[in-house]
This record gives sequence, structure tokens and C-alpha cells, in this order.
Amino acid sequence: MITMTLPAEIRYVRLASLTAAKVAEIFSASFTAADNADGFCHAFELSVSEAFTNAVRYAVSSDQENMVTINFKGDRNRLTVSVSDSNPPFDPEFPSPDINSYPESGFGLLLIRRLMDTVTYTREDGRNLISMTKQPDNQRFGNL
Amino acid sequence: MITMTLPAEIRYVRLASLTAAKVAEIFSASFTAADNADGFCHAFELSVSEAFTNAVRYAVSSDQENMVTINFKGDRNRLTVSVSDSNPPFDPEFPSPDINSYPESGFGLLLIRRLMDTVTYTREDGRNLISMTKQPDNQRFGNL
Amino acid sequence: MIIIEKICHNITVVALQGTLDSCSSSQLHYYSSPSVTEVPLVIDLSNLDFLDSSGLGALVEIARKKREKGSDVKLACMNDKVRKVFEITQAYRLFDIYDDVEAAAVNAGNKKNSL
Amino acid sequence: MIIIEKICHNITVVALQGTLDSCSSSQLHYYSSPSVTEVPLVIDLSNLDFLDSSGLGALVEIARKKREKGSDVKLACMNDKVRKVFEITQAYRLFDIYDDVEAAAVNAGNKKNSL
Ligand SMILES: Nc1ncnc2c1ncn2[C@@H]1O[C@H](COP(=O)(O)OP(=O)(O)O)[C@@H](O)[C@H]1O
Ligand SMILES: Nc1ncnc2c1ncn2[C@@H]1O[C@H](COP(=O)(O)OP(=O)(O)O)[C@@H](O)[C@H]1O
Repeated sequence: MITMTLPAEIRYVRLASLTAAKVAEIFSASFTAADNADGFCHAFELSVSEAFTNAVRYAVSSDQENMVTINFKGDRNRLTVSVSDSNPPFDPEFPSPDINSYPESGFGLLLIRRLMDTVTYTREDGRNLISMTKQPDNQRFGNL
Repeated sequence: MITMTLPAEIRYVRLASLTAAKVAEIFSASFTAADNADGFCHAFELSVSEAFTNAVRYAVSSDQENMVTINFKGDRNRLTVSVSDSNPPFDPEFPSPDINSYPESGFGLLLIRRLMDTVTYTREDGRNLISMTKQPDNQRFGNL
Repeated sequence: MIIIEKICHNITVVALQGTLDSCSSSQLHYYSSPSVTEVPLVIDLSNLDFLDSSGLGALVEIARKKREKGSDVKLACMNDKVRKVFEITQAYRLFDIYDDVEAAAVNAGNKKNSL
Repeated sequence: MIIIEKICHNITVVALQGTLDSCSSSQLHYYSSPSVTEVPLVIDLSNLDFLDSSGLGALVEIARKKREKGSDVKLACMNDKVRKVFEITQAYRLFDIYDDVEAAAVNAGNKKNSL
């Protein structure tokens, strides 16, 4: 179990996404069957970039510094990353907009849902927790 | 304040050192006077590589998984990283060996002392804590 | 992200290097500002290592503003990671995408190809 | 770390790519094993991004074992980050260090230069 806690500031987004890519790389190195390691790592890199961005973008200013927690857990053949923040609750099934209307946002959760095998959302102790799981050898949407 | 907690396993050493380099890069980006950003980032990358390696190498096996905590704190014009582990106490002034004897180890703490401006060691609650501080514009030993 | 501007076939080519995400996407705002919306543009993605949906949003904004003025932006040389974002969001429909900068520049003065 | 072997002027040149630290240093053990200690070697560091003291230890071990057998290892093309480790530890004293692989290979058969 690897845990990282960061202030909800946008300048840390690349630190978060690079960390996710590196953890996924280390995890997938233990699977000889992982013939799609690049896609697996990219799925984590991109999903964490989206989730961390949202955690920062929808933060409500408070007296205390808002902190975002990123948690990685390898479970046999699956890697799970969860991102938690103290923002208001949100709908993880948020529908993405029609691309033909030239939308400048609204694709973060869609990307996460498409890149990961399983995405769960829970609200606990006043915090959002989005939890994202993927198997290295699952090529469904992860292949590059 | 950024915190990362990792299992004491050597496969995570590069994750630790890359994280340190990236945090130092983000921190030094806020200093226009930082004319030696590369040296500053390398000092953190290398010092954390050494400290994390030691935390893993000198771990005593226990029932519980050994965890290493890495903590970053920016304080105005200085960045501090601390690495803590549950190993037996050690002497942070450990003298480095004579290079002419072809030593294969013993240079980790020397590198840390030379790369950083300030290094402190404390023992608390059964844990070692090595705390390393550097200013971006201090070129004493940090320049590349 | 590092932005390098060059000229190819009289067209401004903007080469993006590094990461285009929610932290760096504002660096592209200039290219959707009123003073340059009428000018055709090529964006060279060959050295872009990483793109997320915020970065994509900045590219979509440039396309929309240019098309409103009868101009266009063409994209060149996306790697597999970048292409993935265009596929999942279907943003590939909004852009003319070329395999090399040369071809993109030659076609930069044209309106977007209809599907 | 990726290790690529090539031959230059009949000398084995080992090019290291990426990171040589406590996780990857064991990948160099082969080059200090008895079967190859008598063979001169050049290590090309031009694509080595990062070295720490554990990685340095593996290089020192190769040098010691080779010299015990009258052979040597030469280093080529270290970047500033790698050089820093050699400076602080004074390990530069133990090695002949060249700016290019060619020069290192030409001198690989010679014993270490005395200071
Ligand atoms: N961490 C979060 N905290 C609060 N609200 C969120 C969070 N993540 C997503 N949301 C909500 O879900 C919506 C959809 O998110 P997303 O698909 O990433 O698109 P975008 O953020 O670009 O609008 C957001 O507009 C926001 O209202
Ligand atoms: N985190 C640690 N836990 C326990 N002992 C340590 C730790 N760090 C350093 N030491 C002790 O200090 C000595 C010197 O460390 P160092 O200079 O890094 O050299 P090396 O680890 O290569 O021997 C080690 O040999 C070890 O005995």
C-alpha cells in the first residue's frame, strides 16, 4: 500500500500523474503476462491526472488547507488507485457532452470509466473517494 | 506539505527519488533567483535515493510490514525532505571510507551531507528521522 | 510544457513539448485569443508526452474560435497516448489530423475536411 | 536500467541506459564475475540519467576485480549528475574517465593511468 497526500493545488497534478504511472510500471513489472504494460501505465497516469484535477478544481475554499489523498493497492493481479478529497459530493456517472458542440470540459470521468476496469464512488466522513481498478492483462480499453 | 508512505522494498527506490526530484522542480519553479534548479533537484533526487535505500537495507524484519515515510515541506525559501523508518538507531555522522581501498559502500550519508545545506537526525517513537534542507539558490555544493 | 514556434510553408507551427494537462493548458490561451483567431495554425504534437482532458479542452477551444472566423487549426504527429484521448472523447472528429507537420502545413489554409 | 553491449575496436562496450541505483545495481554483477574479470571493458554512461552510491559501488567492484587480474574498466561520457557522485566520493581517482567511447576503447587494454 502506497499513500501520497498532497495539497489541492493544480501545480501538483503532474507529480500525481507521474507517481501513478511509476507505481503502475513497478506493479506491472511483476507480471510476465503483461503484454500491454504501456497501456496499463497510461491508464493510471491519465485517470489520476483527471481525478486529481477534479479534486483541485471543485475544491471549496476553507480555513484549513484542502488535502488530496492518493492511495495505491496491489491485490494479486489488480492495481487499485483511489483519490479522495473534501469537496461536495458529485455524480460519478456524469454524462459526457456531445463532442460536436465543441465542449471544453466534461470528459474527465468518461476517460476514467473507459480506461479502468472498475470505478466505484463512495462518500465517507465528508469526503469523496473515487476508486479505480485495472488488471495489467486486461486489454479491453487499455491498449495503446 | 506533501507526504508519501511506501513499503520498505527496494523496488520503490526510484519512485521515491523521482518524486523528490519532481517536488524540488515544482518548488524551485517559484524562485526566479534559482539559477541552479538542476543542481537543486538533483540534490533531492540523490539524497532521497540514499536515504530510502538505507531505510530498506537496514530494515529489521518484523511481523508488520515496514513502512518508510517521506515528507516534503517548503518553508519560504527552503525545501525540507525527511525520511523516517522503524530501523535501529544509527550514527548520522558515520565517516565515509577511504576511496583508495575500493569500498563498495559507505558513501550514502556523505553524499547527503555534501548535497544538502542542513541535515538533522532524530530518534522518536522508535523511528529514525533524517531531515534534509536546502535553499534553491545556495550553490555551495549543489551546482552541477 | 515548452512551446516552440516555427514557420513551415508560411504557416505558424507550434510544437508542444512535455505535458499538456490542467496545470499547463492555460499556456495555450494565447492561440485562441482574438488577435490570432483568423490565422491558420499547425500544432506539432510529436514531443508531447502526455495529454489529459483539460489539455484537450484548450485544443478544442482553439478549433472553435478559429472556425468561427473561417480559419482552422491542424494537428500533426500524435503519439499513441495522445491519440487515446482523442479516440475515447471522439475529439478526432473535430480535427484534421496529419502524420507529419509538412502535410499539415500545406493544408493549413483549408477549412476542416467534412467527414 | 537497460544494458546494451556493443563492440568497439575489439573491446566490449557496455552502454547503460536509465537508472543505476540500489534497485538496478545487481544487474552489473555479471561484469565483476570471475569469467569476465580478465577482459577489458568500457562502460558508456552517456544515457545513464541517474547514479547513486549503490550504483557507484557496483562500478567500484568491477574496477577492483579487473585490476586484481591485471585488466581494467574505463568509463566514458558521464553527464553532470553522474560526475557529481564521482566528485563527492572522490571515486574519479579510481577510474580512467573519457569524454568519448572511442578514446576509452582505444585505451581499454592499458592499465589504469597512475596519477
Ligand atoms: N472531485 C470532485 N469534486 C467535486 N465535484 C466533482 C469532482 N469530480 C467531478 N466532479 C463533478 O463532476 C463533473 C464531471 O467531471 P468531469 O467528467 O471530470 O468533467 P469536468 O471536470 O471537465 O467538468 C464536474 O463538472 C463536477 O461537477
Ligand atoms: N536508515 C537507516 N537505518 C539503519 N541504519 C542506517 C540507516 N542509514 C544509515 N545507517 C547506518 O549508517 C551506515 C552508513 O550509511 P551510508 O553512509 O549510507 O553507507 P552504506 O549504507 O553504504 O553503508 C550504514 O552502514 C548503516 O549502519
